[in-house]
Amino acid sequence: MTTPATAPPAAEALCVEALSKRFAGVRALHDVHIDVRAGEVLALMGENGAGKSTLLKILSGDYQPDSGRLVLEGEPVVFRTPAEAHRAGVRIIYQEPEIVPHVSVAENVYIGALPRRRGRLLDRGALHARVQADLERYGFAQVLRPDTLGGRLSAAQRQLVEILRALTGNVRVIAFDEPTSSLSEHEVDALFALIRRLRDDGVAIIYVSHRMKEIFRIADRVAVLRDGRLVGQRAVAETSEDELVRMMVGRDLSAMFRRRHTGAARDRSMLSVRSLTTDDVTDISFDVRAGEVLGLTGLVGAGRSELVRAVVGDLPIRSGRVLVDGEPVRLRSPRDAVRVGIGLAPEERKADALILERTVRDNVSLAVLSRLSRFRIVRRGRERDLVNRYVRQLDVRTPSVEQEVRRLSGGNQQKVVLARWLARRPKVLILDEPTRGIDVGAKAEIYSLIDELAAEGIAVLVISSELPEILGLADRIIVMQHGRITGELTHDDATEERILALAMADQLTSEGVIR
Amino acid sequence: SSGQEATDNPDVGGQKTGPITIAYLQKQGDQQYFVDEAAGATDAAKELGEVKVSVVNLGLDSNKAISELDAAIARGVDGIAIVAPDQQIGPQVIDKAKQAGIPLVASDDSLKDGSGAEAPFVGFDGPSMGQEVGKKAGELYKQAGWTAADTRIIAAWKQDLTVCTDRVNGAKGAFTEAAGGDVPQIIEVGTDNTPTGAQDKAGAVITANQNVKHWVVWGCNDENVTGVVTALQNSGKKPADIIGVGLGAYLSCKDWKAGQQTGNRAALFIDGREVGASAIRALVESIRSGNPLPAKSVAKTTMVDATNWEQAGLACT
Amino acid sequence: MSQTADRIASSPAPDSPTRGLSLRRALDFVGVQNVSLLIALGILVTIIGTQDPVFFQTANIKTIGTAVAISGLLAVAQTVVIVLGALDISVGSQAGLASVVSAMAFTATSGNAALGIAAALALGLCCGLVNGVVIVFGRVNPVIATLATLAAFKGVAQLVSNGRAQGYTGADPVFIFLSRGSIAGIPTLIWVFVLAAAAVHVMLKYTDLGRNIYAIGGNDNAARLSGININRYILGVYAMTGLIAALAGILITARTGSGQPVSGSEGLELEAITAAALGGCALKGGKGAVSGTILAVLLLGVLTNGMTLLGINPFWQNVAKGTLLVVAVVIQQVRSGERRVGLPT
Amino acid sequence: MSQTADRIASSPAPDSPTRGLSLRRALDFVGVQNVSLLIALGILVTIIGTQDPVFFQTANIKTIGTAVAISGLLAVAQTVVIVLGALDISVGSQAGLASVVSAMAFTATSGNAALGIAAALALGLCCGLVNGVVIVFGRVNPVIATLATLAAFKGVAQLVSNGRAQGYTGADPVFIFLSRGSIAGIPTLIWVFVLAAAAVHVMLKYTDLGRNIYAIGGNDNAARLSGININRYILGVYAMTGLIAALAGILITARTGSGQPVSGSEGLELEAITAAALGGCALKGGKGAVSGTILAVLLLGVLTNGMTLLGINPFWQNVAKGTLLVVAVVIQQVRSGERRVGLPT
Ligand SMILES: Nc1ncnc2c1ncn2[C@@H]1O[C@H](COP(=O)(O)OP(=O)(O)OP(=O)(O)O)[C@@H](O)[C@H]1O
Ligand SMILES: Nc1ncnc2c1ncn2[C@@H]1O[C@H](COP(=O)(O)OP(=O)(O)OP(=O)(O)O)[C@@H](O)[C@H]1O
Ligand SMILES: [Mg+2]
Ligand SMILES: [Mg+2]
Repeated sequence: MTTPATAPPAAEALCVEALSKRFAGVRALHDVHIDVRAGEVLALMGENGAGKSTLLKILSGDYQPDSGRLVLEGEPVVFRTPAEAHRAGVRIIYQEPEIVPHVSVAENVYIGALPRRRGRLLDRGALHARVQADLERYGFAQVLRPDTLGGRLSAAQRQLVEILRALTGNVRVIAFDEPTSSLSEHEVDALFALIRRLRDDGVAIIYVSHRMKEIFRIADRVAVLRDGRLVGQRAVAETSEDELVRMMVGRDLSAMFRRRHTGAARDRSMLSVRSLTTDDVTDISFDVRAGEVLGLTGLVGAGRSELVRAVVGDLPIRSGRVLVDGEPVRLRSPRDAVRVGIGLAPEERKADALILERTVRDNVSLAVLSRLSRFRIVRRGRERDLVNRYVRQLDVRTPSVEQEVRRLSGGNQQKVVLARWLARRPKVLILDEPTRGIDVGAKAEIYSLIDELAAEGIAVLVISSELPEILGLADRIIVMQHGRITGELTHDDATEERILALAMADQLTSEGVIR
Repeated sequence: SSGQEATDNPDVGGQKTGPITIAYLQKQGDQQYFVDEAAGATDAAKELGEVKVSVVNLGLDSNKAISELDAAIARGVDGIAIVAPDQQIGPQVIDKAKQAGIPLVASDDSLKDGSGAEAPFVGFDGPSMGQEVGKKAGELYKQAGWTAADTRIIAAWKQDLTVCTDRVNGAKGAFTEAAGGDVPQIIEVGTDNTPTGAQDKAGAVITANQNVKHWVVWGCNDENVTGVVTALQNSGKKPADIIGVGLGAYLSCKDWKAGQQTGNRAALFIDGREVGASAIRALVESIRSGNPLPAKSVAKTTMVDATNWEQAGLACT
Repeated sequence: MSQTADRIASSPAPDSPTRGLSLRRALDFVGVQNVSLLIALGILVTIIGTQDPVFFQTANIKTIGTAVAISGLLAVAQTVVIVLGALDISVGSQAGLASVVSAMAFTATSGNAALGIAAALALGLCCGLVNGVVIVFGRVNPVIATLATLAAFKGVAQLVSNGRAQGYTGADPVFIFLSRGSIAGIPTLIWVFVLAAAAVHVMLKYTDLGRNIYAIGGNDNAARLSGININRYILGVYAMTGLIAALAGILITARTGSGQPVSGSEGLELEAITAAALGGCALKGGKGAVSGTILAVLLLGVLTNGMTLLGINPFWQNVAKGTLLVVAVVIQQVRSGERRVGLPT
Repeated sequence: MSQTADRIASSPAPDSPTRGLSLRRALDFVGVQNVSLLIALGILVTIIGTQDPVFFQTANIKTIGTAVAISGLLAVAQTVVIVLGALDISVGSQAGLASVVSAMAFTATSGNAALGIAAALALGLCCGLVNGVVIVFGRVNPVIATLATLAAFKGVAQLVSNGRAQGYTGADPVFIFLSRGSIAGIPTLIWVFVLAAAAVHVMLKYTDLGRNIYAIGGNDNAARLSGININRYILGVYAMTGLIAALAGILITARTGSGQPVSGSEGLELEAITAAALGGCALKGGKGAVSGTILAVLLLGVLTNGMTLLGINPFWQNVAKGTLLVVAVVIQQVRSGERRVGLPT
């Protein structure tokens, strides 16, 4: 379906010239010049709020620039709507997948370009066949079925649909906005195989990510944004992680992150799960002890999210017990969990965590309102102080705490979710993909924050598909596959290889995707 | 204030010269009959001169009736004519008008105050309208020489409207007298007072009584009767086997005007214009002269059919 | 993934890939949503039928069909609007206006039925476009926009007709055919309803237009970003609704033999929405089907007919109607067995 | 109308962030949303006032106040329901049922007003809880659930009253005080409305209860996972709505002097929803405020009163009402200047 662009390689496929964009109170982009050649991968990096997604949204015709212009294969172009950009062969894979819940994966992929028979009659056969072919070609056939309903997909599956959607029809330029933030290593491999294939077809590729490793694996050049300005471009061959970090953050990040918490009082188990079985997971047992960070990892669909949602009483439990601080508890709802001191920062921030139309203040104070109020009247002063404290501590980039959360950049939205739970100060904190879409600087901050929490004696359970993160952060690591725990490793004897071995206890396919 | 103290204005404020404004508060102001009534009122006002009538549609909303009454009083109208959505609000209406010292006539539906004394009334007498209908139906039934055994009567009306219930009961009584002998079984059909509603409800009843040969139909208004008659004819009954006696005549007349064979044999023509006009005349007369309002002026109704509806002055749109 | 498969299979979801094919086909055909409506309908029919066998006579079946035809048309149109994620509360007064205009045009052209009908349809189209324009370009929320036009259209109908029933179509062959005629023994009214419904069903289920409507209702961002011209669809759907409302108005004229400005069309909007919602449309959009709506329309029609047949007092009929609505939906939910948290959709 | 819009547009948008602090404060207080309603109200008042100065007489002002009191109460309750992300279409028939019951209890207790009122309130609470239970535990979508109870409650009201207005409360001091009394020169009706509205406003804006209602309406998943017991809130909100509806019913009894099963409460649901939506509630939940709703209620009240005052033909009134609704919202949107794609919320 990807017809190779006929332009000779090394020709500028797309030039961004003097692009500027303001939002109320924020300068998202300022006089940005960037160009991408056909058949190359340009990595776009920058802190949260640097302007990456805004740039991409302008490329897709979703936002209109205040000034500057786009030149596509030598022709100046203006995209008034996403449709125009789409027709011109410019595709964006958005940071937050947009999925239609009540229609099939197939229709989600070909939305807006559904194959027809005579008249306007839909050709379901062709549709199904095409999608099946796409899935096979890109190696997603095992994780995605054409007839599953959009609403039933996991984070990873949604991301894959978003990617497939962007590949329909004639593609000249394609931009990925943090595509791997909800993928685990093996989808990432498949994705990179896909990107290389596109590149070889002569497609110009823009790749936005906060993950250094990936940049060096896939990109040819790197362009770095800071506060809406282009601070520089480098050939990947001629740069280093440290340089890029310096360019992004404007200062040196003294060695990424070092675990400080000693894991004192390790013997006291704050959260104990005993042979827990639900619709999704089978016979799960583990402890999270006061002052330790337990890592929970596995491949997409291992059932980690469902596991923790069951633990906090949000999904029904078939059998098994949960103990908090030694006390057996019966958690019928997240409310019970919050009451006994368990907080869950869910994986899907838009769907499950954020109230997008409300302000940062409303979102941060949500879990502590009753504590903040006397005679049920919320004490505004205290609320504002509290919120400001955590907004500052997490360095949330927002003009004010009265800004609507939907206007924040992806990473800053994630920080708001974390702030909510820090404000609540639970005994047990469960973080599902906590650094999803968070920039290097902020990541370091969040790691040391988790570290501090542990040092203060809070029991932290971190779900992550990012192995370096797990390896750096966790005292112990448990690995899941197909809803079962396949092994446990201590911080010291854990390595990426060992984790992967456990994560894929059973066989792999050639593309490295689970069967 | 507790709201109880009665500001003792004289019942009717002496003679008044100069321009007069009268509020005409009507229930179901969008029904054809009341539209005619409003037209009659404004025409009468024109010919009297210096009289302005403001018409208000109350729908079926008693609460709105009170609100609009307040509003009328607040803007100091000289007289009020009201068709109450529900006669039970009579006491409130009459008290308010008394306290404000504004002459009030009850139009179409009579109103009593707390002590049961009737307010001046202009219009038709509900039960007697029903009786007219029942009487005519009875006569036609007798002429037709049908027997109670092979005949059924359909009475269709919106059963939570008191005035409707009164009319229908009136019809029942009169029919029994006029028809003499034993009376056919009466099937009561609850409708929403619309032609389509009546048709749909009647449809079920008709199929439930298919072996019935002859049908007599009456109801609260022309909408009901014509609706039921249409349903009967749609189910294959011959117009000759149907005796439909309408109330209002503004829909029945359409068949006659078109010279159609129809089960709408006759209808009681109640002239809304007539009522509207006399209400205004009465009010203005009393306001100008200072004489009290006539206690009861019952407008005349005429039973019309395909032959004589035009003479009766019925304008068929 | 095997986990997923098992889970889905264990839940009664129809799209389970591992279900027995034949059963699955059957379900896909009926739509799981509709099964519960069919059950409710079945129970109801048995109760009424056993009470009074007359219920099953063709004559009565026809009565039910003709009785639901008009509100059914509006319910079908409403289904599309709701799937799009909007609502049209003005359908009733659109029908009223169309009814008056059809009769007046008919009279004005000294008895040309075709012209009368054409005029009404044209007008319906305009009314629908007015709604669409107000919503798309006036940026007025659909509910409030159509609440507004509900009042406005009614006012216009009353103004042009001066509040009086207009004209007389009871002698015209075309209108007589519409109201009393029948083809192959089936009343014309029912034909009109069935054909319109079938057309909309095909549009919604088998054309890309329909699928895009589902996409817009399900996630308008996704739709917009993949290049669907949402505004055009909104205008189109409201125009279609206006057209169907006009058709309903014409049927009202035919049945009553005259153009009714208000009587006969007032309150139809709630009936239509009730049927659509009962038929399984999610009011936040993206979910629903014509088949479900039609079942709901039948359910309500059978109930009304049956209760009148059994001579149940109209006050009880209200209570019964309310109860049935709840019961029917509860059956659906019990079958889908979702968790009892939050607002059901 | 257009030039009105122009006037608004051309006048510098007062909520531009670059404006002076004091003005900002003032605006935060009024709420941007409401500014356009105030503008519309202002224009309307000037037009009517200049046509007929009687409009400004205290007597007339009071009339407006008392006229909107009842529908206003329901609109305020509806606001909370809508912010929660639900809808209550049964408020009208709840009020009707309460009205009948208050009058019958009053008569049964041979004239004990307190008992009559208590009975009605208790009943209202139950009706509300019925709605809540059907929705939360029956898993029935709020719209269809309350469409069902709309019919059911109405039926019950007609049954207990046999469809006739009940009793006579016009001689009882308490009811007279409610309908015609006044405190500090302000009619009791208005007091009841204002106090109820104020209470709800405080609840919604300043208590954690209210804030959680916004959260649930905004994203119920987020609310649930943050430890809010959504079900309890749904039950609570519907119970409160039932209570307020009963209050409205009692006022209807007081004003009409008798218990009205249907007349006086029919159609109130649409009025309430109209006011709430016009007042800026987003029907998908999470957005809205009592202040806006009250402004909308006033706007509609003034319009009705003014048009009757100017003796405008009732048919034109419908058209005017529709137009005003649209214009008022269009002003809002022109000012907010969002881009014109998709369905407005
Ligand atoms: N619709 C909007 N309204 C107001 N401000 C906005 C809007 N969208 C983005 N912004 C602001 O513009 C700046 C750039 O946002 P953008 O989403 O481009 O950041 P980003 O580089 O994608 O960050 P991240 O890595 O967290 O996704 C941020 O400060 C953000 O708050
Ligand atoms: N609502 C749902 N209905 C059906 N299947 C689901 C649903 N949500 C998730 N799944 C599937 O259940 C499995 C577990 O999903 P889940 O996202 O919890 O796995 P995970 O280990 O958290 O992976 P991820 O890294 O994507 O979070 C996945 O195969 C997913 O596709
Ligand atoms: Mg971004
Ligand atoms: Mg997960």
